[in-house]
Parts: sequence; structure tokens; C-alpha cells
Amino acid sequence: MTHQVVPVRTYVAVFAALIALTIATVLISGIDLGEYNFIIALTIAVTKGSLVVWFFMHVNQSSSLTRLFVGAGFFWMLILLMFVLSDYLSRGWLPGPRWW
Amino acid sequence: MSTTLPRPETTERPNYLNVDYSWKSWLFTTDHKRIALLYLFSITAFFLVGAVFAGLMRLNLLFPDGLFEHDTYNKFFTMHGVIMVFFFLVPSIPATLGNFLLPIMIGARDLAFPRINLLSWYIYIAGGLFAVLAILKGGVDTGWTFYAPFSTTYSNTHVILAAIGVFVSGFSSILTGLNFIVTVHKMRAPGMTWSRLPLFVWAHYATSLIQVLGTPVVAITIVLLMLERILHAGIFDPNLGGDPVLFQHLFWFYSHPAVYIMILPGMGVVSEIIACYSRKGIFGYGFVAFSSVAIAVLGFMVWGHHLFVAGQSMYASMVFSFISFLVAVPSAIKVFNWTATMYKGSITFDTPMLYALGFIGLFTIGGLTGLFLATMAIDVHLTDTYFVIAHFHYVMVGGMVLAFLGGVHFWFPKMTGRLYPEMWARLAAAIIFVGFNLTFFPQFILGYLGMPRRYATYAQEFQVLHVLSTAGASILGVGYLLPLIYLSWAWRKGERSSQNPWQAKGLEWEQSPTPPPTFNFDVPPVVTERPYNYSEEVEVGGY
Amino acid sequence: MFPAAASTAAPQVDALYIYLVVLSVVMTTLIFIAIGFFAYKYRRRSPEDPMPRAIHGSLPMEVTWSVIPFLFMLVMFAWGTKLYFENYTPPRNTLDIYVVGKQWMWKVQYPDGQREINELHVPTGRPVKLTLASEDVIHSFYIPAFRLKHDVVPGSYQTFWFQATEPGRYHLFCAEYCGTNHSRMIGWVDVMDPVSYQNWLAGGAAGVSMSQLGEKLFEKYGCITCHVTNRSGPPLDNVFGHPVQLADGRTVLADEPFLRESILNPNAKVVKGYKANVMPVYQGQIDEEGLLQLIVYIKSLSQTHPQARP
Amino acid sequence: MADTDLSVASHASTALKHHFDDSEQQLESSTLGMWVFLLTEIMFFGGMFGAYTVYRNLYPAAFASTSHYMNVTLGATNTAVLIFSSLTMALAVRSAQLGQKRALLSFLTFTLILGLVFLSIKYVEYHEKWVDHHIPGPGFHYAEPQYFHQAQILFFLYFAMTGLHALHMIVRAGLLITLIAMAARNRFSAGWYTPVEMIGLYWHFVDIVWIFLFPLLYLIGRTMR
Ligand code: HEA
Ligand code: HEA
Ligand code: CUA
Ligand SMILES: [Cu+2]
Repeated sequence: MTHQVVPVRTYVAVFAALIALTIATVLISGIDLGEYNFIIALTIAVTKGSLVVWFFMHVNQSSSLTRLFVGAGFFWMLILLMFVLSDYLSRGWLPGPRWW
Repeated sequence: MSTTLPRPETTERPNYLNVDYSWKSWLFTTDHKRIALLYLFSITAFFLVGAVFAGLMRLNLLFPDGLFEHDTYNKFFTMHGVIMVFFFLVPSIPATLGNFLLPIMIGARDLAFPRINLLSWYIYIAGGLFAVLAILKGGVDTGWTFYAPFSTTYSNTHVILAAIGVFVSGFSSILTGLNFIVTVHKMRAPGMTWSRLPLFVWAHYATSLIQVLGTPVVAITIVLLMLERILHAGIFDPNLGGDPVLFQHLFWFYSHPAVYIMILPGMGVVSEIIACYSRKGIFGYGFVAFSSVAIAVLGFMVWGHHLFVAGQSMYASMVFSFISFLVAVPSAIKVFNWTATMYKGSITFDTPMLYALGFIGLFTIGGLTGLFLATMAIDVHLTDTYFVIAHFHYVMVGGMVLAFLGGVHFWFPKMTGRLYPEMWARLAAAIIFVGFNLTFFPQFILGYLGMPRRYATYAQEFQVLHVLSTAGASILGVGYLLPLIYLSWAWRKGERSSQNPWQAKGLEWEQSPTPPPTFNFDVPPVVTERPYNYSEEVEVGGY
Repeated sequence: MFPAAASTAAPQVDALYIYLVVLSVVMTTLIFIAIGFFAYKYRRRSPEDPMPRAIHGSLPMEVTWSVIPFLFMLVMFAWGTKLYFENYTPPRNTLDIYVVGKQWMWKVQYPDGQREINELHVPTGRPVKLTLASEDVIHSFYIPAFRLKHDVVPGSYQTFWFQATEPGRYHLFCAEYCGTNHSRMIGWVDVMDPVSYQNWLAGGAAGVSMSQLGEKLFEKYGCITCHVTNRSGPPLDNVFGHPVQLADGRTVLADEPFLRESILNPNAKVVKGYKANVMPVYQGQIDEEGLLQLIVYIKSLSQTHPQARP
Repeated sequence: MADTDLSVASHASTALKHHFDDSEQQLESSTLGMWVFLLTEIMFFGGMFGAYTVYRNLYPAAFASTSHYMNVTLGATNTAVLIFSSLTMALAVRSAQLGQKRALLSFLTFTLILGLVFLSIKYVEYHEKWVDHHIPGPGFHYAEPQYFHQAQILFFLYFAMTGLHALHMIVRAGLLITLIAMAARNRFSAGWYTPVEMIGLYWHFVDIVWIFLFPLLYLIGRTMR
């Protein structure tokens, strides 16, 4: 359970990656890419978050139980977001031709 | 009735009750068993408050023109719903029986975080005080569902106080859940594998998952509601560009899973009782255990069935309806397995068993009528009528409350070291069963006839059925009073119990003294057999 | 046991309900019989009875009692969904009536100009579409005899339709809790045969029709300046019921909710070829009834749309 | 909340609490407890993210408009500050693992300072919003009147989300101060440093929330018009 000591350079490397990604996301947000802006920004955020979880929070060394709980947290939030959105996105749909 | 009771011991050995009698030793205890009792008394008090509101409501509904002011009646059902759901039923089994038994059942000396356990009780009381304050200052009239924009803009009652009460008590629920999850994962005795966990523990584990994952969402929703009520920034107010249906989504994201917080622990209790009084292991142990988890997980994806007529997209409704039927399958699995457990058993009918059988019957009716409501075209007619009221009282009162009473009787000797008076208890169980059905069955009919809920006054033609219902409630009220009286009496004066009066299986009966000492066991328990191992002989091979 | 059935939906809902009741009764009886039988047959006769043998379970049985009930439930789901979509999808050629709910009354407007409070008159044999709006909180428009209801949500239009079959006087309830006099927000639905309905329409001091009222508002609020006179806004004839190209490339159908949004919050969906921020925001300026009149007026400008007139 | 036990545990220092079998079990329990607590935190913020998602989807134009009033420079600076604090927190845990008391103390202090820097910058931002009358409620003003209501909702969400985050920042700063006090009193050793690790987890979690808030509130929509 007690975690191994991670070399400082790993932490610094992760830090550098995080800063680089922050700069990247700020820069990209200034360019008009339509809906892709949103997708890119979120992808970068997810990457950054995962880096923190994986290295800083030592999930890379953790038991599978911990990993399960971490995964469950994000999964449940997705359930919330997806099902709420499912209502809003499909409200405008017209009832199609009677398909029965 | 087990007849071979050993003679009561004359000198009491040290147990969790007699170690110390001071107030301090109760209010600062970290012993899960004492905290369980603190909870037991507090939820009983809240139940009585909720029940008085119920009685006043039933009184009002005797007459088509009502008896009280409309506003008064509206406050009655709101306070009844809020108190019963958040301050009675959600903590009822988990925080009392669960708190008391879960560590003992898995062979632990306490919950993983005893101080957090105590903290959770204080938080619960703090939340309860806000609710009581809201009542004393004149009450709330939004319905327990707090729908916006009525609650944010139009109601001029003490919404914020009640909301704080619910918000605060939510954390007590979260902390209990957290404690249980960690305890089940990390504190099991040697040999207590997952496949040997009592079903009670499985049910509580599933419940805890819901508490931990669902409650924070309702908490934040309530924060938004309060902020909106103060600032009127419009987040749920259509006149300011907000969307009131969003509130309903966020509310039911918790509150549907919450109904499973209000049934799963009861199912756990019933599994224990049926096994004990049939002298047999639960048929299909693995399925019953796993169905609890399945209910907890699937239960998060059905909340939209409360919004079929609320302006939700028809396609979303369709998905929610479908998953609602899916979540009924694990419930069905449980009902059938309990029934099958009795097959070729050796059954006795002590009070807990009566309650358990009552539970199966009433839960089945309540659950099946849930399917009516999950059927979209039917729900259009039935939503917001007394049919819904009847449905959820069948599952919550006929289900959970009966299970709670059954559990309290079953483990009463464990908790107090004394036996309850069996004849009185059976009588009370019978009265409750009759009173309950008389109260709530007519409401199914009322609902299909079109009687809307939350009505202080109603059309003449509904009166007969309402009178029947009130008559039932009076009987039910008597039925509830009886256990209150004879259990209090038995606590002090009852016959002393042996360690295992029902000759039940399980660590709590077999390896822990009755009443248990502070750290539950004299010798650290070791588990060597499957659960409910009433008989060594096996008829049909496992699967 | 059953309330009066007075719409085409009612017998269908009743049929589905009967299916559910029968199924539930059968299931409950089976379970009760099993429990009662086991309880009797396997009761412990004396304390010396031997322990029963353990039975662990049986996979085939588990599968049976999961799959069979689920199949019955699939029928509920399919049947219920089909009915729901039918009952909530209005056919063409409906008679349109407009309802505004407010604490604690129902205000009903007919295109021809009749207005009523807490009463709704409808003819038999003709699909009627209700457009529901609320001025304050959420209400719910419920006619038990039709087996139909729909929430009335402020800030949007909700619609539902029915076709009455039996003349008579039926309850109208508000089914969503809406404050003090929620239980007094009730009224009557008068279902009449078509002839009596025509007489009723003629008898009422109808006077000005909704679209005429709407036309007045159209001038009063100055809509006419931009949409007709100087054409800085899109022309409104033949808009209702037709697809509209938006500036952002989307295409939407010009229905009541679209018109409502375009009046209250014109920048939400800007029509292609026009600029945003030209039209003033009418949110909070027009009440729900006036809004409905405006919309009926705009509807009346659309020739190709089959106008709903009784 | 969940930290009560963790911090209280320290009073007994490395002592094993009586209801645990061994310190291994105790540590595992604390760790799992912390993660379950973080799970509830995710859902807590999840409700807000749900509201955000809905309104962003309902009002894209107003959303684009409001994002022009977000101070990206300050937001980006703050992101960097938090990432830096995550690094120092990770290094603090590392020092604790190695039993290096002085390094531990200085990293913790440094982390705390970074946390305070974040809050100060946040204060500047809030102050800007205050000056611009962008606080939802009676005093709210918005330059583009057609978006008045929608912008108010979006600012409401902005304040609710960042406010909740700031609240967490304050709580964890408080926790860090206790940690520093404990470290100064030699409570930790290479054999026992559970509170450092637990509060470290919490610290990183709050940073992750910001990692998501930053693009969602400041960046997306900047180019939309
Ligand atoms: C303990 C609480 C509890 C439980 C367990 C349930 C269980 C279920 N509930 Fe209920 N429900 C509530 C409490 C509960 N409910 C409350 C409080 C409300 C109202 C809230 C409010 O508005 O104030 C409500 C409202 C409610 C609605 C919304 C009604 C409305 O307002 O319009 C719906 C709709 O789908 C629903 C469905 C279900 C279903 C499908 C189940 C299922 O889980 C039931 C599954 C069980 C069975 C099905 C029985 C056993 C099965 C068999 C014996 C198999 C045989 C079956 C067949 C052959 C089909 N419930
Ligand atoms: C969670 C648990 C729970 C429990 C245990 C109960 C228990 C009871 N409930 Fe409750 N009920 C809810 C949860 C619960 N309820 C909820 C969530 C709502 C929805 C609220 C809302 O719409 O917002 C509701 C709503 C509700 C209504 C509908 C109100 C309306 O919509 O207008 C009614 C009506 O009969 C009712 C009755 C009862 C009765 C008779 C009992 C009985 O079991 C209680 C037994 C007690 C007594 C019978 C009273 C004791 C005796 C006296 C005080 C003396 C006077 C008595 C008489 C004159 C009869 N409840
Ligand atoms: Cu209007 Cu209830
Ligand atoms: Cu539900």
C-alpha cells in the first residue's frame, strides 16, 4: 500500500507537460475551429486531469480498488450529464412518421 | 417460537450498555452500537412528528371541503413528506440496524471511522433542528419535491430553513455511506469473503453506494435553489430565462435512487429474517446479493420516469421508461428467491417472520404498481394522483417500515439483552397489516378515478374512499403505538435473552455476546463456513 | 373502479390498464399462494423437527423468473410507449384551443374569440389540440375522463390533443401542486355534439377573434413597422408551419414554440439574411394571452397551412 | 469533513487505533475513505456541471458573449499557479515519504503560499466583476441587453462554480496549515505520514476541478460570435 518514492524528475516532467498543455489550450482557444474548439479544450482538460490523477495522486501505484472508485466517480458524472442532455437534445425532435 | 431458552444469567457481564451510564458517555461515544441507539431514538421522534402530520391530513380528508385552511393542509403534506423521507426513512434502517449490526456481522470491532460516525449523528440532528425550526416558524408548503419556480419565487413560507435542513442532513447520509463502504472493504474478519457476506451487508453496501453517489447532487441542487431564492438570478425561473425542468432533473437524479436507499436495507433485513425462520440459507444467494448492486446501479438511470408529463422529450421518456422496467427485474429476482427459500424449510411464525412475509406481499403490490407508473401512457393518467401516493406508501410503509419493525423485533434481544412479549408483538403486526391495507388500498382506486394528490379539498364523489382510508389510518396509528409501548416496557422489564434466542446463524448471534461488549467480540472471530449454514446437508448442488 | 370514459384515448388506456391489473393480480396471487402453501406445508411442527436440508439455488429457475416477467414487461413498455406517442402527437387538422394557467384559474381562449374561465367546451368527433401556457408556476391540465394530462410549464408551450367521444360534463383538475388554492384550480370540460357546439359558439358573444386581437397587438407593439412596412425584419406571411433557414445554418420548423421564442427573445434564432439585435426583446412585455393572440394572428397569415377553423 | 478522523488520528500520532488490526489496515482504510469522499465531491461538482452543460447548450450565443468578459490572463495565470502548487504538494508528500522534515515543511509552506496567491488573484477577478456589475442579482448589468437574462444565468453559474471551488480552496488551505503545524512538531516520520498523503489527495482533486473549470468558463466560446 505504501507508495514507492517517485523520482523528482517524474514530477517535474508531469508539471512541464501540464504547463505546456495549459499554454496549448489557451492558444488554441484563440483560433476559430467551430465545434472543434470545444472538443479540443475538453480533451486537453481530460488529459491534464488524468495526468494529475495518475502521477500526482499516485493512482498509477494504487490498488485496482482505488482505480475502480476513481473510474466510477467520472462514470457517474457522465451518467448525470448524458441523461440530462438526452432530454434537452431530443426535445426538438419531431415525432417522426408513425413507425409502428 | 424456540422453546429451549437457557436460564437468564444472574450477573450481567460487561456490555456496551452497562459500561457507563453518564450522559457524556452517550453523547461522546464512538461506539457504533451506541450511535445506532442515538439514531434509533431520534428517528423514532421524527417518525412521530411525521405521523402526527399524517393523522392531521387524514382528518382533513374526511370531508370534501376539508377541515383546515388550504395553506395549513399544504404545509401538512410538505412537512409530512420532508420529515418522513429525509429524517425518518432514509436513515431508518441503515443508521440504526445497519450501524449496529454491520460491523458485527463482518467481524469488525467498529466501523472504520468511529468519530465520523458520531459526527454524522450530530449533523443529522443539526439538520433535523433546521427542519423543526421551519415547522415551528410556520412550516413550508412546497411539497417535499421543492419544485421551482414555486419554491424559488412564489412560496412565501420557510423554504430556506427546510432546504438547509435537507442539505445538512444529506451529509450525515453521505458519511454513513462512506463509513460503510470502507468498513465492508477493509474490516472484514479473516475468512469473511465477499461470497460469505450476509445479505444484509450486501444490501447496505449497495445502499451506501447510492448515498455516496447520489446525495451530493441533491445537496448542490438545493444550494442552487436557495441561491436562486435569494438572488433571483433566474437559474430555474422561466421568466428570467431559466428552465424549471432542469431542477426536476437534478432533484430526481438523487431522489429516484433515494427510493432505493429506502428499500434496499429493508430487503437486507428480510433476507436475514426469512433465512432464520425457515432454517435455510437464502435460495440463490448470489443472485440476491448481486441484485442489490444491480438495483443500485440501474436505479441511477431511470429518474426521468417522474417527468413523463413535465415537458421532457418523448424520446428521453422512452429510454427512462425502458430502464425502469429493467430495474424491476432484480427486484423480481429477490421476491422469487425469498419465496423459494421457504420451500422445504422448517418455518416458524414469530413476529419478525410475520413482518417479513408482510413485506414480501406489500412490496410486491407496491412494486407492481410502480410498473403501472413506468408504463408511459398509464402514467399520463395516473401521475400526480392518489395512485402514486398509494404506490409509494406500499413500498415505503408496507415495505420499508414493516422491514424496519421486523428488524427491530428480530435484533431487539441483541440490542437490549431482553425479549419482547411475543403475543403483543404478533397482535400489533396483524393490526398494522390490516390498518395499512385499509388505508392505502382505496387510494389506488381513488387514483384511477382521477383524484389528484396534494388536494386539500376534493369532489364529493371521492369521499367514501377517503373515509375508508382515514379509518384505516386510525387502525394503523394504533398498530404503531403498540410496539412503541411494549418495546419500551420490554427494554427494562422484559425477560432476559440468551445469546442466540432464535438459534440464528451469523457472527452477530454466534460469536458475539448478547448484548455485545464495547468491541463486539471476546475472541477475534474467524469465519469458516458459508452464510446461513443452518444445515450441513445439501440437497441441490450449487451453481 | 373506472371513471367516465369520454375520449378516444380512454378505452385504449383502460385496455392497457386492464392488462396490467390482470397481470399483477395473477403474479400476486401466484406469489401469495406459493408463500401460503409453503408456510402451511413446511411449518415447523415441533421443536425437535430436524433441520431442513440446504438448497443453494438453481440457475435455470433464476433465468426463468427473470426472463418471463421481463417479457411481460416488454409488452407493457411497447404498448405503453406506442399509446403515449399517439396520445401526445397531434394529428393534422386539429381544432386549436389555447389555455393559460395562472394561480389559480384556467383561462381558455378560442380562435373565434370566445373566452372562458375554468370551463372548456369541445365538440365530439373532432381532434382538439390544446396549447398550454402558464403565467407563473407549473400547473398540470388534467381531464380524468380523457385519461390525459400535461404539465403547463411557464416559459414554454406544451401541447396535447384529444378527441372527445361522449357528450357530458367532466372534471378538469390542476394536477401539479401550485400553491394555496391548488385544489380549487378546477373546472369542467363540456363535451358537446357538433351541432350543439356550433350553437354554443354562435351563442357566445364572441365578437373579436383571436387573430383580430393579435393583429391589434401587432400594430400596438410596432411589429408592423419592421415586418411589413420597412421590411427590416423577415416577412411573416406563409411562415407558420414552414421550415425556416437560420443565420447559423440550421433549419427549424416555424411552430408555436418557435414563434414564441422569436417574439420574446428574438436573438435566440436569427433568420438567415437578417441581423441579430435589431428587434427589441419582448420578454416581460407581453402577457401569455396576448402572446397567444399574436401567434394566432401570425398563423392566420399562412395560407398554405390548413387553418384550423371550426 | 471526512478529514476529521484523519487529522484526529494524528493526535495519537503513529498510534494504531484500537478497532484496527494493524497499521496497514488503518492506512488502507484512510486511503479508501479519502477516495470515496472524493467520489462524493465529484458528484457535488457534477450537479453544477450538469446545469452548466444544459445552459451552454440552450444559450450558445449568450455564452459566447459572456466569455468575452472573462479575464483569460488571470484565469490562465491561476491555472499555472495551481498546477505549480500541485507539483509542490506532490514533492511535499515525497519528502514526507523520505522523512525529510525540512523539505516537507518548506514544500508545504510553498504550497500554501501558492494557494493563497490563487485566492488573491481570484479576489481581483471577483472585484472586477463587482465593478462591472456582473454579480447576479438586483444590481446586475450587462452591456448587451438582449442577453441580459441569459448572461445573468451564466454569471450565476460562473460564481456558483468558482465560488464553490474557492470555498474548497479555503478549506484545504486551513487543512494545510494544520499539516504545517503538525510537521513542525515532528508528528510525521517516514513510517507514518498519512495526513500528508490524504490532504495531498484532496489538494490535487481541487486542482483538477479547476483544470476543468478554466476551459469551460474562460476559453470555450471565445471565438464564437
Ligand atoms: C421505497 C421506495 C420506492 C420503491 C422501491 C419504488 C419502486 C419503483 N417505483 Fe416508485 N416511487 C416512490 C418510491 C418507490 N418506488 C416514491 C416516493 C414516488 C413518488 C415521489 C413523488 O412524486 O412524491 C414514486 C413514484 C414512482 C413513479 C412516478 C410516478 C409519477 O409521479 O408519475 C414511477 C414511474 O415509473 C415509479 C416506478 C417505480 C418502479 C418501476 C419501481 C420498481 O423498482 C419496483 C420493482 C418491483 C416489482 C416489479 C415487484 C416485484 C416483482 C415481481 C413480483 C415480478 C413479477 C412481475 C411481473 C410479471 C411484471 N415510482
Ligand atoms: C417515508 C415514509 C412515509 C411514511 C411512513 C408515511 C406514512 C403515512 N402517510 Fe405519507 N407521504 C409520504 C411518505 C410517508 N408517509 C410522502 C413522501 C408523501 C408526499 C408528500 C408530498 O406530496 O410532498 C406522503 C403523502 C401522504 C398523503 C397524501 C397527501 C396529499 O397528497 O394530499 C397521505 C394521505 O393520506 C399520506 C398518509 C400517510 C399515512 C396515513 C401514513 C401512516 O403510515 C402514518 C401512521 C400514523 C398515523 C395514522 C397517525 C397517528 C395518529 C394520530 C396522529 C392521531 C390522529 C389520527 C387520526 C384522526 C387518523 N401520506
Ligand atoms: Cu395549478 Cu395546481
Ligand atoms: Cu422513481
